[in-house]
Amino acid sequence: MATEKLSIVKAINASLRTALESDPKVLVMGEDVGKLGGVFRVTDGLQKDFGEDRVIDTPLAESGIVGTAIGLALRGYRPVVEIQFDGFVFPAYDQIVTQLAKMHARALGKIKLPVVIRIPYGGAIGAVEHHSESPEALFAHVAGLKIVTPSNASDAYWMLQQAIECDDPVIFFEPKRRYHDRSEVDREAVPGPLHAARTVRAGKDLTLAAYGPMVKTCLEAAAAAAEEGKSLEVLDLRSVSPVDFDAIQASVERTRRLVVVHEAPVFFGSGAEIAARITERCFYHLEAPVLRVGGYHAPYPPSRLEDEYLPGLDRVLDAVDRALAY
Amino acid sequence: MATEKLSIVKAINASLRTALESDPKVLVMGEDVGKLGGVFRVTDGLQKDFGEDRVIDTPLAESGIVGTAIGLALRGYRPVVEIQFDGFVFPAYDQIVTQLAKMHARALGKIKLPVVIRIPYGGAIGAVEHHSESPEALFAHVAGLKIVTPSNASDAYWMLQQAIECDDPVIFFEPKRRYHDRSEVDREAVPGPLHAARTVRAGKDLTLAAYGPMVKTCLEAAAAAAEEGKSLEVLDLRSVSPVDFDAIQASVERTRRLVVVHEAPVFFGSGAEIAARITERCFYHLEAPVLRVGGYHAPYPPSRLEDEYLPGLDRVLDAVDRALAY
Amino acid sequence: MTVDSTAARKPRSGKRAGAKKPAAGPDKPELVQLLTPEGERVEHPDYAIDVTPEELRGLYRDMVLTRRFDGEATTLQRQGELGLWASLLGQEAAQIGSGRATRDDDYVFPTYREHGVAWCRGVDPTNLLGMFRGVNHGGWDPNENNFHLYTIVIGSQALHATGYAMGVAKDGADSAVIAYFGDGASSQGDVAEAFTFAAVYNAPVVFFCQNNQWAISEPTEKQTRVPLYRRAEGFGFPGVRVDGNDVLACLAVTKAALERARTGQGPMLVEAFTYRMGAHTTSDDPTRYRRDEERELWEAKDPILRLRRHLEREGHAGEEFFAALEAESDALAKRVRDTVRTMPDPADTAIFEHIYADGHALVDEERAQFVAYQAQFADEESN
Amino acid sequence: MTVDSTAARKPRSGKRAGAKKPAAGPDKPELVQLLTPEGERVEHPDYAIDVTPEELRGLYRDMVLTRRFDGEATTLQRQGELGLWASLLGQEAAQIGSGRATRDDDYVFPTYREHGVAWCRGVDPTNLLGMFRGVNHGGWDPNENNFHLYTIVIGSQALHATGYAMGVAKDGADSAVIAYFGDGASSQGDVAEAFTFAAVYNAPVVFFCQNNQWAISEPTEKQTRVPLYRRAEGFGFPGVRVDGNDVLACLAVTKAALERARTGQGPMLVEAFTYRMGAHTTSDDPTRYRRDEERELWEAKDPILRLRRHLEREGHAGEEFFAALEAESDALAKRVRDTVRTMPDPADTAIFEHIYADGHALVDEERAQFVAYQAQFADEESN
Ligand SMILES: Cc1ncc(C[n+]2csc(CCOP(=O)(O)OP(=O)(O)O)c2C)c(N)n1
Ligand SMILES: Cc1ncc(C[n+]2csc(CCOP(=O)(O)OP(=O)(O)O)c2C)c(N)n1
Ligand SMILES: [Mg+2]
Ligand SMILES: [Mg+2]
Repeated sequence: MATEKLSIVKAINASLRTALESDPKVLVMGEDVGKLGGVFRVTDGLQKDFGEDRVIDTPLAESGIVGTAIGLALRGYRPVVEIQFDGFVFPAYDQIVTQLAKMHARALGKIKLPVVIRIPYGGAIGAVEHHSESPEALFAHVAGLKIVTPSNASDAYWMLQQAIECDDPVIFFEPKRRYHDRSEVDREAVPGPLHAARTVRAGKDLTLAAYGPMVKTCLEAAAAAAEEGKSLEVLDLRSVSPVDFDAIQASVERTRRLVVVHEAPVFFGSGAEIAARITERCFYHLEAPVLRVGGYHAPYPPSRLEDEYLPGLDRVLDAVDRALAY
Repeated sequence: MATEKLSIVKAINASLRTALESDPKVLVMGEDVGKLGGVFRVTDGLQKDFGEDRVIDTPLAESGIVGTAIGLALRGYRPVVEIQFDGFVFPAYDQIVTQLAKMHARALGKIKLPVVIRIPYGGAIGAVEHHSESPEALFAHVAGLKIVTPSNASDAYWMLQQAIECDDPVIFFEPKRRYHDRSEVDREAVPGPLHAARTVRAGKDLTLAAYGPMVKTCLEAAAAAAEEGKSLEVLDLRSVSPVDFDAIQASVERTRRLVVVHEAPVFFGSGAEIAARITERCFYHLEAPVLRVGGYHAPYPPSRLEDEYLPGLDRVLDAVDRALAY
Repeated sequence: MTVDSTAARKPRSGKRAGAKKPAAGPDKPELVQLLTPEGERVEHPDYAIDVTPEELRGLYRDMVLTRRFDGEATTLQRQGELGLWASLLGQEAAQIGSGRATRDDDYVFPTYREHGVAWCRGVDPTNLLGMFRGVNHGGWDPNENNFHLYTIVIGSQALHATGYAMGVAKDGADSAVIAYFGDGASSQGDVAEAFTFAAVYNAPVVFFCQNNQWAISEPTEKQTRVPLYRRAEGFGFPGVRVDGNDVLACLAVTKAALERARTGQGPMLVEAFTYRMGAHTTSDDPTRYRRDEERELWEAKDPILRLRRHLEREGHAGEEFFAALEAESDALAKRVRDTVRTMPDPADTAIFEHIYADGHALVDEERAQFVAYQAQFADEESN
Repeated sequence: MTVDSTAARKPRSGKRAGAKKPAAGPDKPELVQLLTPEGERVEHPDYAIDVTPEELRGLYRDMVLTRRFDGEATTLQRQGELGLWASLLGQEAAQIGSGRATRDDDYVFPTYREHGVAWCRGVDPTNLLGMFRGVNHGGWDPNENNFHLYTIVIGSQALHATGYAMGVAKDGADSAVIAYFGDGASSQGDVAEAFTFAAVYNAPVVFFCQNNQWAISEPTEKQTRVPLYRRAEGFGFPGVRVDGNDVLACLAVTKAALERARTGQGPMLVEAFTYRMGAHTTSDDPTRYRRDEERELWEAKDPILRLRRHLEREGHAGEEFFAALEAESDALAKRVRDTVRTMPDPADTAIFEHIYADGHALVDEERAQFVAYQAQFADEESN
């Protein structure tokens, strides 16, 4: 029986296990990924089964983790690196944007950098500072990186398989607030393309485009809107670099309205790029400007304020109403 | 006589000198800023006149430079930090986005971080890798930072004065390809607001919005377009965080068309934010989608290709034509 | 040091070789100790210290109250009043000893676990709880007690401390600065850069590393293969290892290090060899990665017990003292409980406060939108 | 090490104290030397080496050809054929000695100045010029000669080398890895993190630091107050200082270090004490920050001259050899000139090549737009 109901955590764990089993060059490395199984237990049991040589507890130094992962990739390994929390990726930022992203081009294609960087991201878990951020835009601007983020267990399993198989560096953002959401995973399915968006709810009045943790929020918003007689289409973008603009365009050409939703701050966020490009592609189709719902231009707030800070169902519906009012 | 014709390099040098003279808490620090006067001679002569205690050659470690500048700011100093080239700011990225940007908020306003980070940025100087990048979007997404960039010597002088006086961290991007462009600087003028855009050429058919090195390019494009009978308005945005959206909106409400130009890659660049927000603000005014001209989603290329990579007059005019064709 | 060409071939596997502890012998670190686990006072040639019975009782009181506060916070987390707590259990001596070594005009840069140091600096312990409750990211004015905000990103504060110390030197002041960090943090590039800057500028900063043997689930062997205090020498300043469960030794060594800094002799690294008796934080489950036996070994070296034995042995404190302290602890615990439970949530517009000192147009715009948006619901609710 | 409480008070100002060089004495570093500046062969107890006259001539030839190539590149830059050149003048012995110590299956991670090492690895020198001419960012296949691309961002490659070495160890191979960096780079956090990873995983990597006394305009005192080779010890592996202008010593020490790595004894730091005789790069003007006298002192220690003296003194090479080498140099210089001058510019669509190994929709879209846009002009031009 290939289909199983799994949480995202368990799906990622299973995906790592599959990768470690099927390719001896795959390594898992990061802080506390060994005996502890990671602070979210994503790597639970892997070191026990694959040994300390393949599931590696690293020194506490993110630049070192990514920098040595690059070296390991140059030696023919396929490291899957864990950054413990979103806010701790920045010490590795230089290695990621200056080395990892650019080395393949620097070598005119003669070397490949199949490194996956897993980052649990986003808020709503009641955490202290630095544990709830959504930094995807800070990587999407940089050529040479691919950025994906699953919204459910099946995608978590398959997209990670594909990311590990990919010969390019992939940043794999995991929606930590959804880690324990369970859904069916068919481990014998043939997955679609890694960077394709997916219509997770069809509709005709307006398109909601989201990814990662916000897909569920948008589905809830669409359900609530349906009760008011509004038919919203929900796209799970799945990939932030590249963005599947064709899919968004196709949807917007039908619905004529688009709201983009993400947790990250709106200013210079993914929504800006999507709004700009879709407006260019669908100028005569759009009945309303592309609206964006996301975080404010503020540090992620203390957790007692995160409900106000994060885009929730109401703020999504507010934007939907504003878009429909045009 | 208060007015003098200065290059941007000399204007920044004069501005630093003024700041060092008028406030004993101002420090200049960075790699090679002392005897050498910086690789662009921006700090020429300052160490000689103000001593090694105020114009500080630092160890070769950008995170250390920004991190100790933060500590100095906490002690009451106002450090003006030089990052030698755009591509070398990333080792300091963590200290900038995680500490410098957020510490004032973290302390609920009880401490201030008046740190200026000067970064020569942009291409067209025939340099090797990492010496020609435009990373402003990677900072603009982060709350707590202010980002400005002058396009001429007078702004270079005055905006740096204002940045140093500002109690917030300011990233001061210097258009290195324009370093030796000379223009009048009135050192007794009363400068306008630091974050206000400026209309540098009035026009009525379309607005070109640019900043830093691209202002000159846009002015040249506007002059060329004028010969073809097209009247282009050119805005020097001057500030990337905040962006003076009011000024852009006011212009676009008149011209009804907007092209945003920057050297940085288009994807997730400043143009995306400006296009998204101006489209929202001016939805019924716009006759054409906001078009963007900028770098490609590619590492900055080897210098023999930079003319093809960088937005030049022709690419700006191509976008103008496309916008006017709507 | 030269290559020892007679050394035997060692196994190549990184795993085996890297995991091995360096052999004892000439490398075996000397541990500065002034009080044995049994509470016996011993002397150290380099770190003489004279402490009055009253001071000893003060140190004891500090440790007891800190432990009680810490335990109360753990309880409050379990009760859902705090989102998280990072306990200092076991590290009281390292923190109180070093904290009491500082002068008012010194400046302290802590991690997220320095509750005992905060206590010494005069920060009201309830102020520490805001960030763990989620009402703020740092609830005190750093300049009020020269105690910087807790820094969560590992290692960053070492550079802030160094920069601050550079400023102290520029001012010609004779204060010193102390930067706290853990054994795990020693691997971060920022800490190494702090060492370099401190050395090059001869900054009056003491690096105080609490080696509590663990960085979450990783033992110190995952960070270094030689004792951490030795890291300093290659940067050009001295390092010393002190018994981190010996409050007197921590006091004496930190005092000497601060005095050294104060008198222009530059930075110093103090490694306090101690143990994290509890979980990394309340989110952590140490049974997954370490054995009880280890904890038991360290229990025998308990910092509070050891000073109590000394006080009793020397007749410096009797029943009355301990009973009064117990009552004081209870009162502190009650105050902490009461304060936390009634700690108000911030206004939702606090999201937009203090992002910039001098304002930012976008923040103003978003605040206005937010207020208008929230007002809709208020309207609806009042309808 | 403990605090020396008898030490005299030193001035507080960071400036004065920091600028002072550490006193000689017990700290004075030992310098491994096998060939004096006068060309006399001396022995070192730890680094015995047997080199045949032929090998000696080979080393001499390597250094001469490297210097000639380097000089030619500087000239080509002056003539506008290159945008920039980073000369290795003065560092030939450090590079040839260490480069010749490597085995084919070893892997090298250079900075931007390792032209001599590239030479030893068999990289065609003209391939090095592409990035300085601006036709590419790295013009060779790193795996062809196990010689990685030049890394410009200071210090990054130390981590790549360490990771690569971790992989070598995992493979159970007995190769070693060598990472080059400069005195300035020693301050970067990445280099310290590389030391930590290398030590913890016992990775077979040699850190080869060419201390050429300057990081652009900053003397080594701005990076450290003790000799750099000592940095290693606090990370748990040995460091050694070698006369970087003595090709034999560099060869012997690097060989020993690589052998050590190969046999599972872990990393080692080699500090090659040398001098950057020229400008930092062709963009630099060293007269602004250093005195001619210093250069003159080092001229007397010239690495090539010293080996020539030795060859002559021992009768290992005569007029004929030197004349043939001169001719070979001329031929190399000519080939370099010719190759550079005819080096084709890349196609403009190269902007879009090799950004991703597995493609990226946006790159495809932008390439198509670019091609269509460029075609307009072609159309116009052909009209
Ligand atoms: C840059 C960074 N990476 C990861 C983390 C997550 N994290 C929090 S505490 C910790 C371990 C710290 O160990 P140590 O420095 O020994 O301090 P201790 O917690 O033992 O006091 C880690 C990995 C972090 N806070 N910052
Ligand atoms: C991260 C970074 N910061 C700054 C620079 C600019 N830069 C190039 S070379 C150099 C000095 C390097 O000195 P050193 O490490 O001693 O090597 P050397 O050039 O002397 O061989 C500097 C500051 C850089 N390339 N990378
Ligand atoms: Mg610890
Ligand atoms: Mg150097």
